[in-house]
Amino acid sequence: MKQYIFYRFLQMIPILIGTSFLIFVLFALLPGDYIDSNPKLTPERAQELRELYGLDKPILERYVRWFTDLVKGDFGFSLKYQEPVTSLLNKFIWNSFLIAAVSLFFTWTIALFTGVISAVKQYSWFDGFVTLGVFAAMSFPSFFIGLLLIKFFAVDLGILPIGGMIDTGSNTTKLAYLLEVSKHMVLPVAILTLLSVGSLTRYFRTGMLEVVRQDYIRTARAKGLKERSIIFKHALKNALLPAITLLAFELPGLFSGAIITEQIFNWPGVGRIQLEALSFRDYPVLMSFTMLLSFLTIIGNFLADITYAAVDPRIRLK
Amino acid sequence: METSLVTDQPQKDAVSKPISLWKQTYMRLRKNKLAISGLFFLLAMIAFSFIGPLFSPYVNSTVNVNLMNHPPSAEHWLGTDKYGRDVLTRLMLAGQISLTVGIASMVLSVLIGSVLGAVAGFYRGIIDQVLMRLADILMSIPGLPLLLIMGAILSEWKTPSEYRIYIIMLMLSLIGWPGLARLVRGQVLSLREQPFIQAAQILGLSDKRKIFYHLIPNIFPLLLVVATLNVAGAILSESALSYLGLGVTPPTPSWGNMIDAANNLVDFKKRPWLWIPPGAAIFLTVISINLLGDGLRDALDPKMKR
Amino acid sequence: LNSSTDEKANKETTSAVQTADIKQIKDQVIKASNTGNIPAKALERKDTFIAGMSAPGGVFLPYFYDNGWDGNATSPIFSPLVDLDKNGKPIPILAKSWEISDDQLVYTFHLKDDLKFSNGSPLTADDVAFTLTLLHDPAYDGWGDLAAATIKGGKDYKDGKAKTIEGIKVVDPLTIKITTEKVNAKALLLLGGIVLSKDYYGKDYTYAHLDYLKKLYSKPVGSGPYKLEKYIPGQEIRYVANKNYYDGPPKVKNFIYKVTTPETTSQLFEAGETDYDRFPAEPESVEQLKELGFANIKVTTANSYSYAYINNTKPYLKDKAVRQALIYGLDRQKITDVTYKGYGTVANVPVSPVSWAYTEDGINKYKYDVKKAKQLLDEAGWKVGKDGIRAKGETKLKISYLTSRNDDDFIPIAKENYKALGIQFNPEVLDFNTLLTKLNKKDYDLAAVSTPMLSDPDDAVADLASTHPDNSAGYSNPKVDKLLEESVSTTDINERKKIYHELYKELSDDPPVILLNYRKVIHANNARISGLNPDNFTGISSSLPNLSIKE
Amino acid sequence: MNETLLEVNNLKKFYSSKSTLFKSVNEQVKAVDGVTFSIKKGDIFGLVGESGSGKSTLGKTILRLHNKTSGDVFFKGKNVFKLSKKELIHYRLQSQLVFQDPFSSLNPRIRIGEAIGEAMIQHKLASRTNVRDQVLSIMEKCGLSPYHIDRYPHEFSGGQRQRIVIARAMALNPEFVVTDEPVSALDVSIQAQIINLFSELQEKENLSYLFISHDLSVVEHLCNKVAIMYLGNIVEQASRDELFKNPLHPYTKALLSAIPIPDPTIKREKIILKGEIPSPITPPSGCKFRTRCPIAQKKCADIPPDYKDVGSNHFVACHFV
Amino acid sequence: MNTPLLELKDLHTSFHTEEGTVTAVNNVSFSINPGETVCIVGESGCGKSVMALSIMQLLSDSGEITDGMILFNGSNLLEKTKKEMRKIRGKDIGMIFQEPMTSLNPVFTIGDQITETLLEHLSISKAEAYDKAIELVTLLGIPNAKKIVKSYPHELSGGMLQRIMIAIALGCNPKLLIADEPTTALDVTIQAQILDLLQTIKHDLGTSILFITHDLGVVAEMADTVMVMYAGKIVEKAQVVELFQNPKHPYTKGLLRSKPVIGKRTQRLHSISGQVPKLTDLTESCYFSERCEHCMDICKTQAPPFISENDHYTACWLYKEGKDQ
Ligand SMILES: Nc1ncnc2c1ncn2[C@@H]1O[C@H](COP(=O)(O)OP(=O)(O)OP(=O)(O)O)[C@@H](O)[C@H]1O
Ligand SMILES: Nc1ncnc2c1ncn2[C@@H]1O[C@H](COP(=O)(O)OP(=O)(O)OP(=O)(O)O)[C@@H](O)[C@H]1O
Ligand SMILES: [Mg+2]
Ligand SMILES: [Mg+2]
Repeated sequence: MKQYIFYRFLQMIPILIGTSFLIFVLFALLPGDYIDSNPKLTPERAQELRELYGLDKPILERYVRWFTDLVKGDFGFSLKYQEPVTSLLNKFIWNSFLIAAVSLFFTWTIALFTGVISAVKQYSWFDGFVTLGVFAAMSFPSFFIGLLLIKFFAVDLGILPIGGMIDTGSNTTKLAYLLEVSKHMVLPVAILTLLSVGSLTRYFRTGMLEVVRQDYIRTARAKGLKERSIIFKHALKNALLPAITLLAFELPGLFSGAIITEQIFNWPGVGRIQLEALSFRDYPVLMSFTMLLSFLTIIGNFLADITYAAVDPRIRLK
Repeated sequence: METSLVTDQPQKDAVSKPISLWKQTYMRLRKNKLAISGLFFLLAMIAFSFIGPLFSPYVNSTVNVNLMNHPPSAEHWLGTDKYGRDVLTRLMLAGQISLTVGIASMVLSVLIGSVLGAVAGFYRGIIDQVLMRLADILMSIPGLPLLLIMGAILSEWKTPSEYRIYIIMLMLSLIGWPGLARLVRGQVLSLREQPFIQAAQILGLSDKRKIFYHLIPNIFPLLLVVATLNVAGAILSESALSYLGLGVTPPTPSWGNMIDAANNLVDFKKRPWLWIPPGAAIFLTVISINLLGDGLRDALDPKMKR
Repeated sequence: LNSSTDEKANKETTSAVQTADIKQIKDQVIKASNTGNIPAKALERKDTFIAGMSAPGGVFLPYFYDNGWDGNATSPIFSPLVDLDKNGKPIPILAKSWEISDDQLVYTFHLKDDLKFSNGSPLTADDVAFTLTLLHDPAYDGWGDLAAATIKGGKDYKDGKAKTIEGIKVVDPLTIKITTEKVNAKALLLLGGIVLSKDYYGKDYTYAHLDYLKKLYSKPVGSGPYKLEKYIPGQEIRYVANKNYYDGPPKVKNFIYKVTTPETTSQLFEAGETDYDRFPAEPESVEQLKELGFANIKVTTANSYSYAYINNTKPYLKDKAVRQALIYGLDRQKITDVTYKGYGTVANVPVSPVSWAYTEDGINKYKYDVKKAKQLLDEAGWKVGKDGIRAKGETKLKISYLTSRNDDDFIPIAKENYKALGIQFNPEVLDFNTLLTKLNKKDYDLAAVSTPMLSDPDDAVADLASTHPDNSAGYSNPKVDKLLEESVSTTDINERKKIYHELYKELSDDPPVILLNYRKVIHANNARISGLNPDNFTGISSSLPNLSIKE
Repeated sequence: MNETLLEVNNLKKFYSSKSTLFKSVNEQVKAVDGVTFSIKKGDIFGLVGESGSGKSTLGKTILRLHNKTSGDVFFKGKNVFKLSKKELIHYRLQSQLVFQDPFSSLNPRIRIGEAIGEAMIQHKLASRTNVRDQVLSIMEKCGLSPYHIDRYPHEFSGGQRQRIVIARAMALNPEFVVTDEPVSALDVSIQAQIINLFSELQEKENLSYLFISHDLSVVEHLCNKVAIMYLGNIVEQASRDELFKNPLHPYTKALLSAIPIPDPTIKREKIILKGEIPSPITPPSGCKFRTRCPIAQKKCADIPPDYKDVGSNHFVACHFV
Repeated sequence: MNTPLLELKDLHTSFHTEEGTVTAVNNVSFSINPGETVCIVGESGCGKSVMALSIMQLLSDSGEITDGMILFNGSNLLEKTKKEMRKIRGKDIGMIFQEPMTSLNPVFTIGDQITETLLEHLSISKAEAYDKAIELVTLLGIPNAKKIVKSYPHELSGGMLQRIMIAIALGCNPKLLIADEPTTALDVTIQAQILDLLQTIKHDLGTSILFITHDLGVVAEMADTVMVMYAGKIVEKAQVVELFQNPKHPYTKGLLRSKPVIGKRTQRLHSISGQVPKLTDLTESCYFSERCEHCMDICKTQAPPFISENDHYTACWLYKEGKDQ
């Protein structure tokens, strides 16, 4: 096992380098560059700036430069935001992480319970209700559901803030600050949860449906175990195995920022940065951010593989 | 005296012709009311989209400022949009694109994902390594820039914009397999340790058969879930794609871009006829595919009570 | 659906020219009808004014920021020597007055007495000189391009051939004299821009090294009415009154720019979270604002216009007649009505009606006229083929249209209009940067654009000069070239007016672009705020020093 | 008639036990620990032994379902572990396995008619059109009713499943079958039917078996050679008559004495084995049986007994014979 | 001894399949006294396991008890609530399943699966439960119990799993043990050991055992009473010695003749010709009639009653007065 992990770990390095090159080329292939995004520039000025930013060099040279800087720990400097990429991302990424992590928690908890109950009570009214809900949520784009929630909770009822992360001009600290932020988090988290809980519920439901018909569930019943422990212990653990893989996939999602949700709720997350960096071709930001996500993806997959092997005893042997 | 007792050779005829899997599935499906209503709705949706326009007087109607945003009326059953076009007619026309895109992309991505995942999990070793590392790379390539590049390339190649959505959906399926493939692979990894796969091995069955007849049917429930989720996803993401010029180009309607057109609060509050119909259409489609899928799963599940 | 509606629908849609029953909305101010409705949340704020804006980038240094919203964010902190009034005429701010020599090459600015930066240090002519020098540094990578002002010796300095800029002379602490090499109508504003503190921003300056400034982006020091208190990325920018403001500190002690998104601006305003914001120009949002009762609403025409580039280098578009036909055959009124529902008018002149240069005298208005369009095309040799598409020899008349918005109202209308003409219209939605790249490469037929806010009429038309390096339309007309040259070669507005009039006539006859429309903008502010008078050139920043909050 | 069909040479199969993320134990389950025997064409080779002694593992390893740890297996003179892909398929056709656990070796989603017939189609032993008839006739031979053909595995009783698995293996007309406890789940009547089928096939088609079973009376009835396995080793091997008449190894003796006799009036004295049952991970030194052996002595702990021929092809591994 | 521990009255269990209703248990009545061992033998597929599952009420979705009563300690199990039933399962009635490989949860260790029952029904600590589990495993003759409790099901051989199943069932010292072919996968020495163990338990604790097996040798050793089932019905029931010495039903006779016995080898084993009737379309008759050497006309039209003669019950027209009808 250790050997496997080590081997798998080593593999990640060339994969990461390969990916970084691929992504670099990809961005280089994008039509237009940062300079193009400003139509006001005169061509001379544009040429001057291109030289200044090194955008006129061949891709390979630029990549090598970027890569050596990266190895030295220099993630570059945002053209658009005029500040080091690390400090830029640092400002926004944790806000995204906050709502993503909280909603991840809710998503999994809710999906787990509804999925399991739906499966156990297949075709009951609860199952039907959940199914309808899941697909209704899936049939409307997120901005729509967002607007709905804002209108209802923030405007009509006035119990939740309309957007943002803090009250305008607020100077709260510590606990009060925490409370304030949590209040602002409610709606975006609800949206994010709503968006992803559906599919996960379906996954759990199917997994459970398979498992509850197995012989060992009958054995568990024969032991006189409580239904709860039969379902949530014996069945769930088997049904969860495939989901472990899904959980590891969520890793990059924690940091990638939810573009639309953040936009609607004016949440100061990294989603907007990402979109702007892309439309202005702010390569340093794009590269660093994408590489961060790639890294997390690859790590996530790696974790998925090893947790899967660790959790499913059947796979370990050979 | 009747000797209807059954012994040695009971109804040899009844047994001699096999009930094909499909026929059996169909027979079981038929008994499942929910699945049948799903099928019915889906067919109705298809008929609505493909045959419906023949009955609409508004198929060729043009932008009409005097009819802007009219609420539902006797002439326009679902009202008109901001160009004064009949929403009902557009809903039908939109269905043609959305249904095709949704279903085609679902079929394609499920096919690719499950086959590659099953192959990786089944063979393990080097094939698995290569496929999974490829998956790693594909998964870490950011979607948005890739789409922009594709858009630029398609525009460079002067591909007619009507076809772009199909090309894009094809490309997306071609690169979008890693998620499903990993899921499938995980399942296959534990399935392949089951004695019945060893049995297939002993019988000298070909790998193709082992994968397609023994492994994949056992992950069918998972595939069905993914498939239904995919349809909804594809229908909605089509409209997201049109922001990048990769979806259908306006004025061609799709359900997704019809909802998106109502992206402000005023439409939201005051003109529900703009967004409820496409949303409901997507909902109905997805739910009916899901009902059908559930029914199919139950029909294919030998242990299901009938 | 019965057949009678069928007929009706057909009748409606086939009648060629539709006079829509959409009322043209005039510029207007609607006063709050019921100040008793002001939300408690707003009333609680006794000394704070909150305005909405889109997301700033956090670079609070004029000339260096890249995000346009940073411009709004810095304008309360920094003041220029000269600014534009609501009619687009230059007025002095930090400058007491200025003189322009008779040859219109030498500018002399006189500063107000006792000017101070917010940190207390005095603002003198040295600071002005420093600012202008800084912008000539070779390492400078911002948008502030002073090239048009052609300060004498500027280029030498940039190339490292001179230690100082010859044309900049500090006469005394309150007077600076700047010599330019070419007459340019826009030079006054370029030279009389925002003044940066030499003490603060020039402390570590060495030639060709500007990186040190990056540390100061987030800590601005200026001479505007407010100074920065705190910036919360993605959320809000907080300001407090600048005690050292030349006109005395503003009455409202705190000012906040709150980041809002189009989805929620109206809710925020309604809930009293913001005191001022801008709203989409359409009847519903005005209705809604009126219903609130506590909103002072101002409807004005924007200082910009939208249009579609025509690629004049394409062989089939070189022909003036084809271009004219494209305009005649396009129901621009319909597009405008659909988009703005009365809050927009068809544009016939490449300048906003709010500009001093605007006139429609003697301009061909290209009223929607299918017959005329067809006739022009016929005459130009484009004959309708069997498939209904016009062709000239082998080439068919197929026109691509690039836009970056998939809800562009141009598309559905142009598609049917052009189809009626026998032109195949192929819309393509692209990401904005890609669109610009294609524009630059002249790889398009038509492309949607809208101008930014225009401070000078020249901003809109300069790139039509055949010599202009950025001539995306590929337009070339010697007469236009000459007029453009003349229009900026004088600083006399009356003189320039005449030239522009001439120019607009020529551009109307030989259209380089399809002008689409002018639009209105809607500003609304909470009635508890008085003194707010947003204008087309500076937005709310010129009102900031004069605001007060009603009890 | 006497050509050697299968030759197993000092075969070893160890399962390397798990080492988890945090602890790396390198334990090996010595499931098959050096086994040598050969089967001649037409032989029914009985393999009896303690449960967990490695019988199934041995069977599966011979059929190349597992990789060996060491040793060799020759089938018709060819080394089974060195077969090319094509030869392997050929080997699969000639040698079959009847699984010990019928249920888990049947794909829950495949109807049994298909399960039995698919390999026939695959190997062109039947065409799609006549496969069903062939399947029906095999099913009938194995005591399955024709109407079972379109049912799913879970709809059968344990014994019925066992018959399905047997039918599936027999469908390919193999020359050699490893049957892993094929009749233990069957009622005696069906059991008799299957055993008769086995011996019929052996007689008519010269089919050879490796017959793994716990039921010594069945072994005695059917097999012509018997080997007794204990903890990964064969401890005794002889022809049937020799072994049942003259068991030499103490374990064999214990086994024979423990056979339940289907007569409630007879109460026999059984040799009840005492002592700790050893684990295949840490087998006892010397003779592996010594911990439970009634006649064990000090010598047994030190020296592993030779596997020696005591005449008339009777092999035994015990110091005291 | 008067009140039976378990009493089945006219039990009917059916499966609903596409082909029709399979009546797997057809009008079965019998009782088990405390401390009694009842062995059931019969054709495979005749409904033994289904009957056992019916008692536990653990039938799969498509199975249903359509009629009858299951009295346990005098109260009808079919009327119990789920919760009451749960308390009986595992504690009062233990069950050993036929398929050990699939009956154990692949993702829990053996130890977890054994202790679970103990923790559920007995008030003991986890550590105690583990000790008890190790004790049980050792009792069943599995070496290295400490290691075994930490391993996963797929790591053990079939025989070992079978013993683990037994350990689970015996954990709470149930009043009734239902053993569905518990020793089938075991070698005779272990089998002997386990049978011995069951006997001990029976004597010491008075446990009743419902023992399903095919091995007539085991029956002979274990049973007090033997029942023979055929096609869902009990066709013969008697004390063990009586049954072996004096089998009445032709099917029982056939079974006894089919068994190979050491030292009495024949060329061919006797086997009953023909096959079990299809359970979906049974008509009123003796279900064995088609295979019976003594088949008479009445056998094909009327089901024989289950009559007793000195506590030896048989359902066969041969032993009915009106056989000449
Ligand atoms: N996949 C595996 N991983 C680890 N150990 C295993 C595995 N399969 C079997 N074993 C171990 O190998 C040994 C031999 O197992 P095997 O199944 O061959 O026994 P057997 O003789 O067939 O027993 P039985 O008669 O009970 O079926 C046992 O100790 C068992 O625990
Ligand atoms: N889920 C099911 N659906 C349909 N029929 C079933 C189902 N389970 C069992 N049966 C049928 O019920 C009958 C009785 O099965 P059962 O498992 O009780 O047999 P058994 O007597 O235990 O046989 P064995 O000794 O072979 O285990 C069989 O004919 C079987 O085909
Ligand atoms: Mg075995
Ligand atoms: Mg059974």
